[in-house]
Amino acid sequence: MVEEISFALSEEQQMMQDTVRQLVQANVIDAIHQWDENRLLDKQAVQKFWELGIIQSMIPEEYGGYGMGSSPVLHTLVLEELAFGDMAFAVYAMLPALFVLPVVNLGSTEQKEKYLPEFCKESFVPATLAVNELSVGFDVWNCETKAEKKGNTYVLNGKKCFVPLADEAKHMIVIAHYEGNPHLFIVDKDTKGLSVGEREKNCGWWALPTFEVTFENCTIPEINKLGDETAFNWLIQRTRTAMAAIGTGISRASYEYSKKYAKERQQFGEPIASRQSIAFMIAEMAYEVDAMRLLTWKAASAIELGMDANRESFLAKIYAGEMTMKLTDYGVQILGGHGYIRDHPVERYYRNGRSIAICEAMAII
Amino acid sequence: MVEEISFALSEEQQMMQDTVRQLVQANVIDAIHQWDENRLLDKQAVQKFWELGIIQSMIPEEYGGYGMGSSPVLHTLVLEELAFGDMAFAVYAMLPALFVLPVVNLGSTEQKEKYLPEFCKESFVPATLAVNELSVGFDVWNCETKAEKKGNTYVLNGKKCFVPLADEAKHMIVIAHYEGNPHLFIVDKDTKGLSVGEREKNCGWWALPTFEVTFENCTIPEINKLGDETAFNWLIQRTRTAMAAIGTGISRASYEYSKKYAKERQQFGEPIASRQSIAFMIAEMAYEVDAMRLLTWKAASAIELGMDANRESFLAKIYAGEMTMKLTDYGVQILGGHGYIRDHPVERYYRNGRSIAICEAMAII
Amino acid sequence: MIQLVTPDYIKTLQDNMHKLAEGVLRPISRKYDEAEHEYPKELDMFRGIKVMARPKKKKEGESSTSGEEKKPKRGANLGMVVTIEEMCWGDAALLLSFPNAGLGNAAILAVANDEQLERFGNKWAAMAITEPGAGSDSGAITTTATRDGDYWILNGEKIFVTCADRSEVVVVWATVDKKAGKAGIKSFVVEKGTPGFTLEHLEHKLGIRASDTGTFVLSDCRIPYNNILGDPEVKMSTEGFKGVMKTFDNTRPLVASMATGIARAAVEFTREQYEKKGYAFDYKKNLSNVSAVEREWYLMDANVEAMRLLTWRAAWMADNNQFNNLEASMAKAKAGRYATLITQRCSELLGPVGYSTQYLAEKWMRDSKIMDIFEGTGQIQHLIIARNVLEMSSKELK
Amino acid sequence: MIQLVTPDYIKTLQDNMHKLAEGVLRPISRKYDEAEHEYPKELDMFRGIKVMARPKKKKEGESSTSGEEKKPKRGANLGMVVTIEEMCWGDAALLLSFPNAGLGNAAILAVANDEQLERFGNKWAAMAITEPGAGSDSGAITTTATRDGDYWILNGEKIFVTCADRSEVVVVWATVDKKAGKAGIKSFVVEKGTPGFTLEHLEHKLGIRASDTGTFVLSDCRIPYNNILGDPEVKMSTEGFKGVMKTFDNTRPLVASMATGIARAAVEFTREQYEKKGYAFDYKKNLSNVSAVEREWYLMDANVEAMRLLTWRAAWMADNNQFNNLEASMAKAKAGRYATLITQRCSELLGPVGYSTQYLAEKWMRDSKIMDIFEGTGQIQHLIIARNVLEMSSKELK
Repeated sequence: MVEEISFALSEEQQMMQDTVRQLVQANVIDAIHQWDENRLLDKQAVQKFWELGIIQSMIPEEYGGYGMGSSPVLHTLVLEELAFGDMAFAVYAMLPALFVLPVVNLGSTEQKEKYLPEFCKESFVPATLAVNELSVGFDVWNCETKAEKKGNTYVLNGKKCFVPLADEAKHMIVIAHYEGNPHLFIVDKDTKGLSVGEREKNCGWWALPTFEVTFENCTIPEINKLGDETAFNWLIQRTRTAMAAIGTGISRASYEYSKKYAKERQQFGEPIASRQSIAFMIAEMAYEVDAMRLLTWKAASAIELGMDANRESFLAKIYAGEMTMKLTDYGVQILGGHGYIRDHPVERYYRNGRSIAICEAMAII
Repeated sequence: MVEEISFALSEEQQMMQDTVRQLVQANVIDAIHQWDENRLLDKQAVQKFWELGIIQSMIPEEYGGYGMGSSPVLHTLVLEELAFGDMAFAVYAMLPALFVLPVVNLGSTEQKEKYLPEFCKESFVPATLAVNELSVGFDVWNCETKAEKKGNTYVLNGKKCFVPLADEAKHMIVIAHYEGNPHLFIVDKDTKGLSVGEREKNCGWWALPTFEVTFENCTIPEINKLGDETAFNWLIQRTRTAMAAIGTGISRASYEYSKKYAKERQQFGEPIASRQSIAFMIAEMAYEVDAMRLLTWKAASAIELGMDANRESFLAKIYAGEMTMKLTDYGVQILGGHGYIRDHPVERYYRNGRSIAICEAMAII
Repeated sequence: MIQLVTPDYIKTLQDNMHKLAEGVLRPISRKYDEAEHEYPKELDMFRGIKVMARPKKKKEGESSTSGEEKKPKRGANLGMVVTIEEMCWGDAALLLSFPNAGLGNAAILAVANDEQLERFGNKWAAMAITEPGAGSDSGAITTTATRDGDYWILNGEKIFVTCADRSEVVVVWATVDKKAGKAGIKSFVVEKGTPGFTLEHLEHKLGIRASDTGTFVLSDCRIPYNNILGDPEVKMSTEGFKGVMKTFDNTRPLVASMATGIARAAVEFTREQYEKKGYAFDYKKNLSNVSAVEREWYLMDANVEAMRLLTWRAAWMADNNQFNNLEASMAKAKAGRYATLITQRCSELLGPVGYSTQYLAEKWMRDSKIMDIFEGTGQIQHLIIARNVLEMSSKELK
Repeated sequence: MIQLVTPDYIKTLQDNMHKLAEGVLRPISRKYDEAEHEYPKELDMFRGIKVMARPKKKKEGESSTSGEEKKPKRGANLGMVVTIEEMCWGDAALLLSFPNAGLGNAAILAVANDEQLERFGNKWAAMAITEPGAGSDSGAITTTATRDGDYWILNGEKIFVTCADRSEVVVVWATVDKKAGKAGIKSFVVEKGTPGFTLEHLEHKLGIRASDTGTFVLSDCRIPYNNILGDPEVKMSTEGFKGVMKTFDNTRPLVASMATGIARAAVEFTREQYEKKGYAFDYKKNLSNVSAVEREWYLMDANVEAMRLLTWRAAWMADNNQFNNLEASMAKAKAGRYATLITQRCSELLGPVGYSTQYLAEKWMRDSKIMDIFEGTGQIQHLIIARNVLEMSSKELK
C-alpha cells in the first residue's frame, strides 16, 4: 500500500543533507584540488565523515552498531553531497558500506557475527568490493571472474579492476560467475591466491587509490558465499542507484560552478551569461540535474519500500551516465580555455564525470 | 589512378545545376503547396523535366537514347535541386531512372532491346522500383519478398510498400530474396499474381502516389532476372547516395527558408535571428547541409570512378537521414507556431524529411 | 519525506484514465486526424463531466479544519497531469477537443466574478492571445479595447486560437492603454455571433489536426462593459500582466504531461512491435552489449521517466502551494523537446511502419512537435529558466 | 569537376605520415602525457625538417608561367591538414610540441620583412594573444607597447601561450594606441631572456599535457623598434586588425584536422577492440537491425568523414585562392564539437577500457576537448558562421 507521493525532504533528511553539505564545505571544497594533484586525499576528512556514524548506524545493535537500519533515500542524499565535493572522496568515505550493507542484508548470522563488529570502531575501517573488469564493453551480468565449487570451498579465478583501497582493505566482496549467475563472495585480506597489483592510473578519481586485483585459484571456505543467486540482483540495484546519486552530485557541482563563473566573467563588455548560447546551456544543466536527482530518488524510494527496482535503478544509472557526461562537458565549455586548466574544478568534474556511464558499483545506498 | 581532388563544379555540372534550379523555381516552388494539399502534382511539371532529356541521355544510342552515359555526380546535383523544390516531385520526376539505369548497366542485350526504346519517347514513361516492405525495422538485405525458381520461371511471393506510381508503371523492378541474396526481377504491368493496392497514405510525399504491391505466386520468365547476385549491391549504393542527395535538398530548403524568416521576423523589437539560440541553429544548419552534400558527392565520386562505394554510400545515407531529421525539425522550431501551419513549407520539409532515414531506394543516381 | 513511487490512488486514476483513452480515444485517433477540423462527436459523452470546476467557496460558519482536510494533500494539479498523460497516450488532439475544457474556461474559472461565472461558466471558452506580429512576445499585443459607455469596442486580429470553431465564447487579450505597456493588457469575453467578431479561417497543421486552430478578426466589435475579466483599472505596474501570465505556470505542466503521454505512446508501441520480433527488454545489461534498438529504447524510457517526474514535481508543488514558475518551465522545456526527439527516433527504429498512416507512430511524430512550440516555445522556456537561476532580468538576458 | 575520392598522391602522403605517427608518436604518447610539460626529446629528429617555409620569391626575369605552374594545383594547405590529421591520430599534444612549428612561426613567416626573417626565421616562435580579462575577445587586448626612441616598451600579461617554455621567441600582441581600438593592435617579437619578460608558470591541463601552455608577464619589457611585425602605423580603420585575424582563417582548418585525427584514433581503436570480440562492421544493414555498438560506430564513422570533408574543403579553397573564412569556421565548429562527442562515446562503448590509462582512449577524450575551445570556441565559430550566412554585423548579432 503506497499512500502518498512527496518531493520534499523530511526533517531528518534535511538535517542529514545539511550536515554532510557542511562537512564537505568545511573539509573538502578548498582542499580537493591539492588532494587530486597529490593523488591522495587527507584521511582525516574521511575520518570526520566516519564519525558522523552513518556506516555504524546500518549495523544492528547486537553486533555493536547503532541499529538505526539503513535508508536508501537518505544515502542518495549523502552521496550527492559527497560527490558534489568530489567523486573520489564520495567513494572513499562511503566505501565500507559496500561491504557492510550486503553483510547486514544478505549475510548469515555467522557472517554477521564474524564481520560486523569490527566496523563499529572509532576509526574508518577499509573494506571494499571488486566488480569491474578491464574488458571491452564490460557487462557485469556476464563477468569473466569465475567461482568453482571444490569440496567445501570455492575457488576463484579472474581479474578485477578499479577496486578501491584493495591494498589496505581487510575484506572484500568479489563478484564472480557461478552456475550461470554473478554471486557475492567474501575474500579476506591475505587469502592465498589473491594478489593486489600496483596502484592504477585512471582518467579520474585521482584522490582515490584503486587497484587491479588478481585471483589465481584463490580458495575460500564455502561459508564465504554471501547470499543466494538473488544476492547480486539485490546488490546491483543499490549500486546503480548510488552511481546515479554520485552523477547528480558531480553534475550539480559543474552546474553551480559554471553558473557563477558565467555571471562574473565579462567579455565584450557583458557577462558571458548574457549570451543565449551560454545561458541556455546553464538552463539545460539546471533541469537535467533535477531530472537526474528525481530518477535517483525514484529508484531509491522503490528500494526503500522493498520493491523490485531493476527498471528504476537501471534507468537512473543510464540517465545519470549520459547526462553527467554532457553536463560536465558543458561546464568546461562555459569556462572555455580556463575550463581546460586544472585550476578550475570543472576540469576534475569532466574527468570524474565520464566514469558514471563506464563503471558499475563504486558505491551503494 | 585518381589524380586530383576538386570541390568545384565543372561548367557542365554548373549548367545542369542552373537548369534544374530554374526549372524548379519556375514550375515547382509556387505550386507545390497546392499539389501537396491536393495529393497530386501537376504532370506538366514532370513532363518539363522529362524534356530536359536527362533520362533519355542515359540510354545508349543503339536503343534510341542520346547515349551520353550517366554521371552519378551529375545526378546528385539534379536530385538535390529537385528535392529543394519537393521530395515528392524529385522522386516522381526521376522515377524512370530507377528502371532505366539498372537495365542499362546490368541488363542483357535482350533486356535492353526490349525495354529501353520505350523510354526514348517524348512523354514521361512511368516505371518504378519495389523495394520497401511494411515491416518493423525493415532491412533491405533481408527482405521478406521471396523468389523461387520453377522450371524456366521465377515465382515471386511477398508484399512491397511505398512503390511510387505502381498503378500506371509499365514495368517495375522488384527486389526479392533468392538463394541468400536480394536480386532484381523485372515484372511487367498486368503480370498475373501482381496486384496493386489502394493508394497509400503516408506521413509525407503527398504529391506522390505510392502503392502497396502484392505478389502472389507471381510468375515471370527466367529472362526477367536482372543481373547476377552482385546486382543488388550495384543498385543499393546508387539508391543510398540518391537518398542522401534528396536529404541534402530538403535540408537546404528548410535552412534557406528559416534563415530568411529569422531575418525578417521581428520579436521584442528585433529580428529573431539576433538571438543566439536561433542564430546558432541556423549556423548548424549551414554547415550540416554542406557536410551532407560533401558526403553525398564523395559517394557519387567513388561510384563514378567505378569503385566500390559500399562504405561511402552507407555513410552518406545514414548521415543525411539523421541530419535531415534534425534540420527540418530546426526549420519548424525557428518559425515557431507559424512553422506548424501548412502555409509555410517547413511543415512539408518536416514530414518529407523524416523519410530519408526510414526508407530505402526512392531514387537513383 | 521523499517518496516517488507512484501511490496506489494515482495508479487507480491512471488505470481508469488509461481504459478511457484506450477505449474511446485510440479507436478514433486516425479518423479525426484525417477528418481535419471535424468535431469528434464521440467526445460529446464528456460534455456532462465537469473537467474543470472552481473550488467551492466555504459556506459561512464552516470550519476550515474539518476532518477531511487533515488528510495528506491530494491535489488537483497532480491528478490533472496524470489524467492528461493518459489521455494524450490516447490522442493529444482529441484531448484538446474536449468540450468545455478550453484554455478560456480555465481563465474564466480563475478570475471571473459571480455574475460572469453565471453567464459564461457553462460555455466552451477558447483563448485568443497571439497576434500575427507577436509570437512569444505577449507584451507586444496590439489588439485594442476602447471604452464606449457601457461597452468595449475591440479591434485587432488573433491567430492560433485553439477550439476556434467549436467554442461558444472566446477570451480575448487586448490593451486598454497602449502607452501603459504590459500594464494595459486585459482580457475580455467575446461571445460568438457578436457583430464584428469573425472567424477568418481554420489552420491546416502539421499535427494535432483534430484540433480546430483558427484566426479571428475583431472589427469594431462591441461587447458589454462587464465582459472584462478582472480589474479594469490600469495600474502603473506590471503586476496585473504578471498575474495574467501566471495562468501559464499552471498550463506549462499540462503541456509537459501531454508531451509525456505522446512520447510514451510511441515508446510503448516500439517496444511491442520489437517484442513481436523476439526482442526482450530486461533492464539489466550494459548499454554497449545490447542491440541498437534496445539501447535507444532504454534511453528513451529513461527520458520519458525524467519528463514525467519533472512534470509531477511542478504539479505537486502547485498542489502544495509552492511557487513553481521555474519548475513548470523546466518540465515544459524538457518534455517539449524530448517528445519530438523520442517520437522521431521511434519512427526511425520502426522503419516504414513509422511512416505509413496504417500505424499511429507517424502521427505521434507530428503531434508531438507542437509541444515544443505552444504555451511558450522551448527557447522561451530556456530563457525563463536561465533568467531565474542566473538571477538576471529580461534586460540583462535577452 | 567535383571529385572527392582521395587522390593517390594524398594517399601516399597519408601512408607516409601515418607510419611516422605510428612509429614515432604513438609509442611515446602516454609517456609524455604523464610527464606533463617535459620536452619530448624524441621530437628533435624533426628539428631539421622545415615544417613551415615561406614560398620563395621569384627571381627577376623568371617567368611567372613556367611549365611547372600549369600543373593542377596541389596546394600546401590540403597537404598540411592531411599531415596534421595523421599526426594527431598519433598524438595531438606531441604535434603541438614539434620544434619550430609554433603559431608564432606561422605569423613571422606570413608578415616578417627580410631583416626580421633573418633574425627570427630559424627560431621556435610561440604566439601570445589571450589575456586574463579577454578570452574570445581579441579586440579587448590591454597589453601596451609604448614607443621610446629605438625601442618599444611592453607591459601586460599573456595567458594560454602554447610552447611557452620551449620557444625561443614569442610573438606578443599589444596595443600601441588604446583609443584606436582594434586598429591599434600590433604584434611584436620578444626574445626569451629579454629583461622584464618572465614566464610566470606553466598550466596543468585536462589534456594535451605534453604541450607546455604558460603565462607570461611583461613588465617594462624593452625590445628593439624593429621587432614590430607589419606596418607600425595606426590606420583609422580595422583593416589591419582584420589582417591579423585572417591568420586564424588558416589555423582553423588545422585545428579541425587535429580534431579529426583524434576522433579517428578513437573510432579505429573501438572498432579494433570490438572486432576482437567478434563483431563485424560491413556497411550494409539497416541501422535498427544491428548491435548498439555498430549503430553508434557507423554514425561516428560518418561524422568523422563529415569533419574531414569540411576541413579538406576549407584547405582546398585556400589552395585555390578562394576566401574561406566561412568554410574554415564551419570545419572548426563541426570538428571541434564532434571530436569531444565521439571520443567520449567511444570510451563509453569501451567501458573500463575507456577509462584506464593502460589504453589511450581516455587520453583522446581529454585531448579532444581543447579542439572546441582554442583558436576560437565553438560558440565563437557559430557566431562567425551565423553572422556570415545571415549577413548580420557583430552589432546586430552579438
